[in-house]
Amino acid sequence: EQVTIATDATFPPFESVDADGKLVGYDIDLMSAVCKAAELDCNIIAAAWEGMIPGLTAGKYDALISQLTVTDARRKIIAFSDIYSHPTFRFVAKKGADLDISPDGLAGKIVAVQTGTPMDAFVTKTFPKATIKRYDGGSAPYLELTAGRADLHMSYEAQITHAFLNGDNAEKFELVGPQYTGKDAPEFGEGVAIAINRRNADLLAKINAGLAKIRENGELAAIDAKYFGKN
Amino acid sequence: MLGGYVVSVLAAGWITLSLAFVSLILAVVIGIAAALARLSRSRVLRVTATLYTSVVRGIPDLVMMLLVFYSLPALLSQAAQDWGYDVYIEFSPFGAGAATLGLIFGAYMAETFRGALMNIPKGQLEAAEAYGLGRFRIFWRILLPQMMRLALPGFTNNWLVLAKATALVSLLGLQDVMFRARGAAEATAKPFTFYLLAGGFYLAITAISLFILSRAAKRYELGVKELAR
Amino acid sequence: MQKLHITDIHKRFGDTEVLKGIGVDAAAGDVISIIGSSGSGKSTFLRCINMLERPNSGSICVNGEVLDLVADRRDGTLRAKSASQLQRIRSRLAMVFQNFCLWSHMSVLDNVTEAPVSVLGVSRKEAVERAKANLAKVGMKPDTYERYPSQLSGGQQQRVAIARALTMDPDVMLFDEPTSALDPELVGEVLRVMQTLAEEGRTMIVVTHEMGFARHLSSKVMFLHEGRVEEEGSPEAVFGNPESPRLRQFLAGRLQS
Amino acid sequence: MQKLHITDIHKRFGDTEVLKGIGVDAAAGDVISIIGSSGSGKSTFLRCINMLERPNSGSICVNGEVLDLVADRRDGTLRAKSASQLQRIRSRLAMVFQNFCLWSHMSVLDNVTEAPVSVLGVSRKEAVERAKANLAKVGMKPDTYERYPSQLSGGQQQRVAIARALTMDPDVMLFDEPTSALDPELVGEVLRVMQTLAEEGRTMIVVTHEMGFARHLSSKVMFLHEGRVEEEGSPEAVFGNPESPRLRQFLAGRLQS
Amino acid sequence: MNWDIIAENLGFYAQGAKLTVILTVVSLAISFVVAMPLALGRNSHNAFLRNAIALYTLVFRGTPLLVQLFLIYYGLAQFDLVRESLLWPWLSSALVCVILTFVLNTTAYTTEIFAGSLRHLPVGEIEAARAYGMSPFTRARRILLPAMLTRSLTLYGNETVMMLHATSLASTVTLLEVTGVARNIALNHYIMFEPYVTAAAIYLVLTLVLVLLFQFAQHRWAGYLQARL
Ligand SMILES: Nc1ncnc2c1ncn2[C@@H]1O[C@H](COP(=O)(O)OP(=O)(O)OP(=O)(O)O)[C@@H](O)[C@H]1O
Ligand SMILES: Nc1ncnc2c1ncn2[C@@H]1O[C@H](COP(=O)(O)OP(=O)(O)OP(=O)(O)O)[C@@H](O)[C@H]1O
Ligand SMILES: [Mg+2]
Ligand SMILES: [Mg+2]
Repeated sequence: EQVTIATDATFPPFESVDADGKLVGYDIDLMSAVCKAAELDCNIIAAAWEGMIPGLTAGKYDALISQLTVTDARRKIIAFSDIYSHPTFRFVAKKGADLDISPDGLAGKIVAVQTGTPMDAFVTKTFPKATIKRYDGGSAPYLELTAGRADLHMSYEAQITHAFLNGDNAEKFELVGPQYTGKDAPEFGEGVAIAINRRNADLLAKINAGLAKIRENGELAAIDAKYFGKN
Repeated sequence: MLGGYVVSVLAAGWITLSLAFVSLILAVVIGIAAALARLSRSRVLRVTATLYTSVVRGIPDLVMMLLVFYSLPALLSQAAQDWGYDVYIEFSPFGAGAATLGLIFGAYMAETFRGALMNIPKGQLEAAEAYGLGRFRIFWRILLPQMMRLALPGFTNNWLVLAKATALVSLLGLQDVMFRARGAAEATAKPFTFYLLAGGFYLAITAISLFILSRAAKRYELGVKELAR
Repeated sequence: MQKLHITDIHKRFGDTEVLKGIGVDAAAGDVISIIGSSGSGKSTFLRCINMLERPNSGSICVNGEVLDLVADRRDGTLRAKSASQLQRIRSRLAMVFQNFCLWSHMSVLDNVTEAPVSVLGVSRKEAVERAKANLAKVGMKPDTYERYPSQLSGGQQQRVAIARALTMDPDVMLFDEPTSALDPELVGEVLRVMQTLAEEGRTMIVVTHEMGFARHLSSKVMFLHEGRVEEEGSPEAVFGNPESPRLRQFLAGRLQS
Repeated sequence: MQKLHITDIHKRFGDTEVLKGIGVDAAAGDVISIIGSSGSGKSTFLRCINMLERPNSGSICVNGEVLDLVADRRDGTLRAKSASQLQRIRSRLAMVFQNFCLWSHMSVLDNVTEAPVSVLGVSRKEAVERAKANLAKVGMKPDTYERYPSQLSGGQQQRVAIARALTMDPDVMLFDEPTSALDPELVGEVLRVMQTLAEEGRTMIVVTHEMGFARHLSSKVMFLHEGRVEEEGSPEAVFGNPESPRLRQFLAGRLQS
Repeated sequence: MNWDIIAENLGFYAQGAKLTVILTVVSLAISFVVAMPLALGRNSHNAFLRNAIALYTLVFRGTPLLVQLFLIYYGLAQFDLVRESLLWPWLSSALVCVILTFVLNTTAYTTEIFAGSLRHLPVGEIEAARAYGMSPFTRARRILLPAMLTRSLTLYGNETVMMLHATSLASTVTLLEVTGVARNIALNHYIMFEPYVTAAAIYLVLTLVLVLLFQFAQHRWAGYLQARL
């Protein structure tokens, strides 16, 4: 029986479409490896972010992989596999803006984030004096940054470096502030994992087994190395 | 490399087009039926059709789409389970999308056709009635040709909006032009290129539609006196 | 045999009662002229006969068949119980409208052949033949057959409307001022056509302002005034010896030509 | 003084030439009747006078003012050079259309007061007064003033159209079969109104099928046949002693009333 | 069901509804005024004017509103020239960009609706206006526009409802109107049904208000078009 796995393919380098319309990225490689290891017949499809979690709970998809951070709120409605990576989160801002990353330091500054993400939850709670602007897409905040309508943007560090800090922008913008992880704030969750319908304990077990297997045989490390050059 | 993305965006064109066409046919059929019902003398038909056009136009298409695709199957499955059937109800994105769009735009079409029917000179219909033409015949031979002419501006508008509203179906996982364009925009960090490309695609559809419809208009303007310049 | 038996038609528009109980009886071959001043309800009466206007009360019987009427729940006007009966009866009553009401999207020939083909089931070929014969009867030249109504003069439109009615070959013909837009020469021609029809035994109800027609060709004349039949009778009686003062005034008003 | 001086109007619809060189001269107080069979071009000629139809050639002069015409680049028909001159000239020519052409979105009273207020700049109050007087002249009752044209009988619509033209108080009036939908009594009344207008020195061009009118009230009669003036002259000459065989045939066709 | 979450956020919905109403009313008011002269121009004898307006309506009816908004909001901001211009204080505001886009879009549709009705006015009535010597301006003001507007009521009603729904796109550039509020709740609380149904209810109420307004207008001004089949 085929397992349908949805991903929001607008988040390079984790998941995006290539020129042939094929899904590519860290999560895609990982998911394929897991499926192979667990001997699952997987069909990874691109879906819209808004429809993903409802689609999972409604049973349209069997699993989701999209750099989903594990939080208590999410655990209430969906099940998660074992955590497969611990991303770091950063701010990005104009070079030389000399920002003081503190609740008072960001007072009146405009912070752009993607709606409904851990970063959204984090800045909302931590920097109440900042003006927070929320966007649907992953790239809209960068456009705001270059247009000068926003002072800061927070996202996955890997995504910022991959999707934004290249070419021209690398000269004008830089990563600022500390590297946040789940240990610094509960909003960032415990790490990222694959989401699975809560009723499907069977699939959860299989995916966890697959994850364990690729962790053991070094495939996971190889994927990490391929995308982020670290072990 | 960009070329590949361009191809993949445009390749999704036929999904957009076929979805738009299927929805359009549904919408026209529903629209004509509802327009006739709204103008009929039967109170029940009139009230039902009025309710339909007001309520369906009242709910945003995005919301309608989400409800039909995500919530409705869940509710139906729940109901089925309550009744003791263990079935799982599932709509295909294409089917659900086309049905929803057809239903929504049927309501807009209904208003368009109603306006057109109201603008047909009353005597045209009376002459047909007086000669004992049957209802179907009256509709087919007298009302429809004249309605087509009068409804064309509104019909064109509705069709253009409908063609673009198909993009909503990407929420259900259908990969249409806008969905692919968005994916390509994010993957390449060249949003303007791909949004312009998508815009160009729809513009081409529009230009072709307008060309065809203006041809059709000529056909239905036959016999209409032209105002001297 | 009684071809048409209409009794006691009442019709209100809003608060104003336009018809206050009018009826008419016509046997085969009868030509009944309805005269009366503008706004007296002539067109409305004619339109009630084939239910284009819903009367508030009254009865309609065509060719011995009584049209089943029921009161509408909302406004109390009468409507046909059965759509198919109404259609059948209407197909036996051909009407020429005061403002012609040609179908503007159809050519002259299509206007004339439409109803015979689709209502009576006459073959297209035969309908065209009949249509051409009738168009010729009313003096329409073949080069106008493919024109649209908007490309015709007023009198030509009226003649096409008459041809359209003739081609239905109906039992009863309802004419609403069929010669208003015609020149005297054509009036004469059309009236001759109508005379032939009467001689063939066809029943006609004619609303007209042509006193010549009413006097010489009709078997009975009705004078309507403010929604009532003020006077009726043979043409000789009505024109020769009008009783009501209104009718006398009406007849006195016209110019001698 | 020459009120109207139209010469040599030619008009083609597609390939068919409908007017083949027609002109008319009218002095103040002239009443010119145009008669002719259906389709002979009477309406088209009238519509060319105020440029509703663009002639292919010809000249138009109203009240001594020559309308500047230029040939259109696309189809060669003549059009007015200056829109404002055309408007000025048109505001002096009031027209009653064969099919009335009332503005369907306006009440009877608005139909009549519209042009005086917006074209002549008459005050609303005065326009209403004039309108009511003219509506009364043509026998319209006050209870119809707030109705829409679609709620009027044919004759009532025609009378409103006449009142609309009268209220413009124009130099020249163009009537296209102004009494076609009226009963004999009203015809008499309307013709009396027109007679008064003529006596006041107003110029009228009247397309008519009422030979009575043409004979007794007009100062000149033109008989049109197939786009040409076949015969013209005083009513006595035209009716008493018709020269052309076509005219004789035309006059012989009508019934005596 | 999680209706308590909705209850907690009712204040946001109220603010969202206010913004939705403002966006709709402002866009419609401006476009109504602009579309009338454009509709006359669309049927003008001047070929240049006619084609220029046709091109404008083609482009703005032919491309998705989302793309138009994207290009105007993000696209313009990418040019230094724009950012340094005097207009930047205006163009940097999301509200101004959104209203500008909406006006450009709905004016295109409205122009076509009005122009269509204008083409279908009974020729005789326009001829009568000419014959009485009305200037083009008077003719437009007294005959063409009233007849055009009353005859377009059903079609224009459609367009206003579509505009109301289209305001939901404002949330893509951070303006939190009703749909934006619903989406925020949906994404933050992982529920779909409740927030969107609440949004739908608000839109339904707003739409019904529009529908009633148009029914009133129909009754009041378009009574002369007798609707009856
Ligand atoms: N738009 C048109 N296209 C083609 N032919 C036309 C058009 N309008 C009028 N005609 C033709 O021109 C001729 C003259 O028409 P016109 O309306 O002037 O006649 P008329 O003398 O007023 O007749 P009537 O007494 O019947 O009103 C007719 O044969 C008519 O068919
Ligand atoms: N829809 C309507 N609403 C209100 N009144 C109407 C309506 N239709 C007709 N009437 C009125 O009913 C009366 C009778 O109209 P009808 O058309 O029967 O007159 P008619 O005798 O045919 O007159 P004409 O000789 O002028 O054609 C008129 O006073 C008219 O104004
Ligand atoms: Mg009548
Ligand atoms: Mg004529």
